[in-house]
Amino acid sequence: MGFFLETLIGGLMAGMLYSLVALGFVLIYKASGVFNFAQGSMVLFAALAMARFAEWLPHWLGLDSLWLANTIAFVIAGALMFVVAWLIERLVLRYLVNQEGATLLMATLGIAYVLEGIGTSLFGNNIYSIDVGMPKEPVFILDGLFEGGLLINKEDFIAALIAALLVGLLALFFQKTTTGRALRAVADDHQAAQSIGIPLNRIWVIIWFVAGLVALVAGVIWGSKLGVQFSLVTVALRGLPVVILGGLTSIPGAIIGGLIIGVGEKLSEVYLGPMIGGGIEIWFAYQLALVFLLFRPQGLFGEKIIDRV
Amino acid sequence: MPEMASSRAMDTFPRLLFHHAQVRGSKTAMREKDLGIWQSWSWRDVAEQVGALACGLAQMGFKRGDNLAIIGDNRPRLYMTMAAVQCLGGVPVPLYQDAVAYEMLFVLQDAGIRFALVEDQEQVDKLLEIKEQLPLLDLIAYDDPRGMRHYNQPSIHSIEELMAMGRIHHQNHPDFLNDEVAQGDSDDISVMLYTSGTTGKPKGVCLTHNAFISAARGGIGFDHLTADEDILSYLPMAWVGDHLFSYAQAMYAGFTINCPESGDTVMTDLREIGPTYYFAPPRIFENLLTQVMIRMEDASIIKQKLFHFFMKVARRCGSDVLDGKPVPAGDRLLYALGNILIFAPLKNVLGLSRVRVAYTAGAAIGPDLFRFYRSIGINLKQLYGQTETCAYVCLQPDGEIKFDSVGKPAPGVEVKIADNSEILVKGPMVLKEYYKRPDATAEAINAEGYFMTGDAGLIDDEGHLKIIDRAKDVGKLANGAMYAPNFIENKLKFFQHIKEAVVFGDQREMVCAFINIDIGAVGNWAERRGIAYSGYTDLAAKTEVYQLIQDCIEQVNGDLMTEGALADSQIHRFLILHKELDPDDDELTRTRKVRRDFVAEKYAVLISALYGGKSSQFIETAVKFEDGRQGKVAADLHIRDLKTFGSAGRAA
Amino acid sequence: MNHQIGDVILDLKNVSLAFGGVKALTDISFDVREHEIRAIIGPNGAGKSSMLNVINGVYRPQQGEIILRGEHFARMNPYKAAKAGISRTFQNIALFKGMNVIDNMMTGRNLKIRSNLIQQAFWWGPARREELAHRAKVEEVIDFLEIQHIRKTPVGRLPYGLQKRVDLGRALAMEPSILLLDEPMAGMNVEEKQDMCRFILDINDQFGTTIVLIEHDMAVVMDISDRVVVLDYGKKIGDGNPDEVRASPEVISAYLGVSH
Amino acid sequence: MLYRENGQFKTTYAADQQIFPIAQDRWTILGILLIAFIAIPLLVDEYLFRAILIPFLILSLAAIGVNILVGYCGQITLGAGAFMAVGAYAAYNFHIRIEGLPLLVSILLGGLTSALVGIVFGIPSLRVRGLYLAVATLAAQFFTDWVFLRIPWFTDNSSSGSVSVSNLQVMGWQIDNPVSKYLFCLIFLTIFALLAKNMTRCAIGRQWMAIRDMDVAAEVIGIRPLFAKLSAFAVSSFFVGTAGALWGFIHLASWEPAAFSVDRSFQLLFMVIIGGLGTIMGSLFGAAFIVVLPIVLNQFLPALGGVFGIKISTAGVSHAELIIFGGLIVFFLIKEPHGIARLWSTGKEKLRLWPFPH
Repeated sequence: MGFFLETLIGGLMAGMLYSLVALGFVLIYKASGVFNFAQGSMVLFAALAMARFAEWLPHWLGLDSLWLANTIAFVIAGALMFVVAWLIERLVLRYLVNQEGATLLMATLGIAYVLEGIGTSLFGNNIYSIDVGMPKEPVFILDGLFEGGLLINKEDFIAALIAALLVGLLALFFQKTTTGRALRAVADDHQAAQSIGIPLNRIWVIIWFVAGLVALVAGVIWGSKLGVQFSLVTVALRGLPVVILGGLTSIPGAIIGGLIIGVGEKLSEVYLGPMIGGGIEIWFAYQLALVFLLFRPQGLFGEKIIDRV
Repeated sequence: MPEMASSRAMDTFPRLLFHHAQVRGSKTAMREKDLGIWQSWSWRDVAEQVGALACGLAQMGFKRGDNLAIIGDNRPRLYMTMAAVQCLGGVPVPLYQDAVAYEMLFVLQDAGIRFALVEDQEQVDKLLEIKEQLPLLDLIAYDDPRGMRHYNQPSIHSIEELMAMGRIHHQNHPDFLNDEVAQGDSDDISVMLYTSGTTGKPKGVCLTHNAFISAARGGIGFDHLTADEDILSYLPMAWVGDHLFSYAQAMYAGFTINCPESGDTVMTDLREIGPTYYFAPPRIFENLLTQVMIRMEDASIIKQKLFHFFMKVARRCGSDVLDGKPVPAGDRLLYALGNILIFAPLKNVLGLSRVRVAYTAGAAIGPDLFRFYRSIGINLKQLYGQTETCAYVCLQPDGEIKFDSVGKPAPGVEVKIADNSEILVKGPMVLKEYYKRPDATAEAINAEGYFMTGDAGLIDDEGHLKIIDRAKDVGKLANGAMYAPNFIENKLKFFQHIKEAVVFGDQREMVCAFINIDIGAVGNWAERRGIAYSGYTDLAAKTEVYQLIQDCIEQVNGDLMTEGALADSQIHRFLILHKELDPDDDELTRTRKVRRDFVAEKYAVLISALYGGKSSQFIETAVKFEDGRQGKVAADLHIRDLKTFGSAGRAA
Repeated sequence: MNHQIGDVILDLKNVSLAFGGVKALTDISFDVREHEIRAIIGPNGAGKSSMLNVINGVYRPQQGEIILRGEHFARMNPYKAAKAGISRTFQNIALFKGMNVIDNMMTGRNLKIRSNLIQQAFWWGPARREELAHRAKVEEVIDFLEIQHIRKTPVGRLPYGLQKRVDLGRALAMEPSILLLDEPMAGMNVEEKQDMCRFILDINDQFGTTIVLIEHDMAVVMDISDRVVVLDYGKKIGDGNPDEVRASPEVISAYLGVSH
Repeated sequence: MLYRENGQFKTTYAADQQIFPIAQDRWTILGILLIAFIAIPLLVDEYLFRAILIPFLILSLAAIGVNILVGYCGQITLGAGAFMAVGAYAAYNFHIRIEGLPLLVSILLGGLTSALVGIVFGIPSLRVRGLYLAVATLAAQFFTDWVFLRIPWFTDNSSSGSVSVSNLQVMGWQIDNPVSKYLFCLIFLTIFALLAKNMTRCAIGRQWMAIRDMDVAAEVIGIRPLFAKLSAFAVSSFFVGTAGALWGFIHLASWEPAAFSVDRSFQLLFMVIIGGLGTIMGSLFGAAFIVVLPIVLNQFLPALGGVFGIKISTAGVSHAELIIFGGLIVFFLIKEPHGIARLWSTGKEKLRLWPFPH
């Protein structure tokens, strides 16, 4: 029982991170109908920027505060993500309005290559570390309830907390602020949004920037766990089953989908994996999402598609 | 169907038909674009169906000497009916298919029509509309069954029914058809074509087998045509030109006629077929060229440069290359390059790639227009003829093309110019008579057996005939100078922006003109200059357009100055009409010739304004729309004075 | 051969349809006789299109049944309907945008295709013969609808009126016994409407096709249809020949009295 | 400009419906085939065969398969690489487990196996549409990645995880040098392209396109989405699987699962989008573009750097390659979303109308 709970909690925490990545997808899809395959590359790009600036700044400015260096690096990386968002809107999106989904998807793959190319050219392509001072040691909790307590990774716990916080903030942003409501208007109906005078282009920049920030946070968390390296790109691929499970257009869907996938992955890896050779978590997540889709083609929280003729 | 003894002379069309069915039975005689592909009939098919039709008609009571009206677009079955009627010694009478019922009435009554074969429901309806006035009419057969299910009148039959009847008839009387064909004589009337009636009532021109076969033989020999030609048959069957080219010559030489799918698709069908032998009135060549120029204006700058550069080369040496005359090696090379880059593609897009011989006739063709086609390598030639001469009097021989002549007398034709400059013609192709009009016949054929064409012309030193005008239209100005209105009008119409022109001046002190602008060309011109307009009337009244037309006319004035006797015919004043002259309003004939007197009468107020020195005139005119509704067009027309030239070239 | 109006061929009994909580059709019954032109009219949102969608199985009614030539169906599906000879056109033209006119119409011949995938891949005997035979059939429809000049044009490039005609052509290519027309004249000019009317009457007359028609233009409906059903807010409020319907007070107050 | 279509009229539907109705096109294709079959084997050196021509041919075949599914039937797939893998490994297993099975049969059986797997993974398409489906196809990708990596039976218990084939021959024809490999693949491509073209112009192709363009209308005229979609999956996977078998057997000779990773899937999708959705010709264009571009960049960039006196490192070249490649893709999508095939057909149309612009 204890082991099961441990796995479950581990899954939930990992799932929170998936939710974060999925959120990036959902934001962009909602606002611009783009299925953003470059999300992974954005994570890599942001993480690279963060890691390298945190490394360079102390040399350039003679800083000795790790915290300050990290903060400035984070701000710079955030600013970079804004530039990226602006360039993407400027150079790509505005020319592809009203194109088909597949075309847009391809375009984001193109963007992904460009981002990867530029990121590695500017910041190098080795493994870098991000040290934001997250505690690495595991802790035991609830040892009153279970024999030996539950082993929880503190780092994961904090990461999950941060992710949850960010998700909450975004939800508030969308519900309570004017910009947020404007964003939702765009998501619901491009033409309607245009007709009430919201400049679509600016909305897109904002939304890609927000997605960029989400990517930055995800990049920092993942980077500090696993090191910043090229394989961060695949983080996006792990976020995908989450979005289709939760529904492409639903923020709550992204959160709950992330949790389900996180838990499902961990449980299957632990209980099913050994039976059939291990390493199954990626495809298991996808199969899980797929089975779900067969029953609810629009995902858990997606909008129901009605055929009008 | 009938097994003709090939030894018989091929001196009637039915005999020619069965001859082809024997010697080239499987070769394609007719095609029609239908249901998306070119449906084909071999000579054998045609002979069989003609036989069946003939027997069917006989079964329905058709007798030697009867006339049968044919009304419809060019369709194989309609051509076959002509032959079927001829098999029985009857006379086909094709009518203009776009005429309304009451316009057809006269011809149908005059020819005493008992039988009619029409294309479709539309034509059946027309006949039914006037059936009361046609007591003789007792069979209407139709080709296209569409919409005909509920026509239960006993007199209406489908052509399929007729043929089915005929096939049974043929089984019961296997010798009938052969006997009928054998009875035919080359001096029998083979077809009756009604003159368009520019003046007075139409007259039925009776032409014999011999006349058309002679004309066909002469033309085919003259241009070395073979049984492998393809021709697009798209001009009205009632018109003598179509009868000569699509019927008589095809029947004589055994080549293939191709019927377009519909009026809308003629250009596409032309491109697909790519005829080797082509005939079109100048108007069509002109429209084509206008389209070429308009479309080229939208082309990229490089293409335009290329086009104009090579067109210049073509103008310089194209005709000579075509005529096989010596051309400098440099030009020859440039022309060859131009052929790859411009001329050949252009011909391909126009559908004229395969043309070996193309003819134009029916009206004067502008020298620029004529030169354009010849210079890009299309062997376009002019011919001269009339309904009464099977459209066959003069032809331009290869290599002897003069832009202002219609060529030399065709084989077997004798041409003479009378003292009053009228052209007189003698030969086998001259009409036998006007139907039931001995008076008119006597008027048209003089004592020596010459047919009086009514055209004024002259023969130059090299024996080429040059047409000036209708003999009766040649008049005099008040000062006694010669005045040839058509000559002037033609010069005006050679401008792409001018569609029609009517000039006045007979017995008057100066020449004035009505102009119709070409809405396509001028509209495009206006669009490119950002001139907005709402329709013809509006566009025609624009100052800019007036200036454009004024420039054109003043060029003509400059031209006329050099024409000696006609120098006094320069145009002094003009106006642009507020509506297009239209056959539906009786202003033009069905062949689109201006009815000068009618126009003069209808617009008398405008004429008096022109000669009265007014600078504008209000006019309101009733018009008929395509759907038959009536309406009115009104406008305040400007009148402009023009620059004219004295003989020394100074402006007066 | 004359196509006299015959027995009931299609009978709808107590059909009710709802989307979520919204009732689109409430307890509708009416029948269609063989060879007749049957019109369904009603204001916007009256449930006319839903009615057609129920008949050919795009929507599944919660209640009621459809009796087609004596066979009872609780619900249709589009394939069964097509098999049974029901074809239709769409209010918002639903042509296949990536294909030309001929190919759009060829899809209408789909149910009559017998050759299999392998034969088609090799363009082999039966497949080839079939393609050519069906092309000939399609050409007849093209000829019937007088759209020869656009036969190879991609449908996306056609003006609206012609697209409607091609839509009708695709339905006709199925050689249907019952043809459902969803506002065939919507958005057309006078001339196009006249053409369309003529085609509808010709189809009914020449092929004896039973036609169920939704149309907004009252004049047209009263002119060409044999019997009319009137719907309002998903309920049937009138049924009968045009004169009866015109005279019904309920219809007048609900529909005819209101200017549209 | 070079088209002379006057007189090319059609008197039968057979003539009207042939693949290349215009005579000039027929001659062009014949010319290209002659060059491909005769001139190239005589003239081209080994490097080009290995680096460009053979990959081009095989990937073209796969791209045709992907195009059938994505371009013709409108079902986006991100799992094409998986079906190449299935084709390759299935063919391998047939090859080594059935003694004396001819090479051709092994390869085709590989394709068939892939078709069956394709049908299974196509089932979600009946419920799921558009981008959801695209992601669902990734499931196939990751599943097969895992299967061939983790289940030793498929790799004949090879300790390294890689498998290899050798001594390939077809009826005594040794496929051992680049020229023979090239010709072998070329024959495959020619025949398969013809089959694909036939299908797409027949009833089945129209069913696919109908489903793609307007699925409700398609159903209403009696097209069963089940059959249309699954047949598209099957045919597509057959083509892709066959290409996979050729890729393994002919091009690589020994390979690991990574040869058919998700990158391969993306690459194939790029080919059909850049080449042109819904055209057979476009698949070839796309394959050529994607195969040739990196090689050109590889040669060209250092040379360009040299001109400006900059020495570009190998890593630098590969980064720049990524950027340019990505940029070009975006550029293409913006400038010609219908792909190279559209450029081709526009060009052809221009030539037909030359000298007129329209």
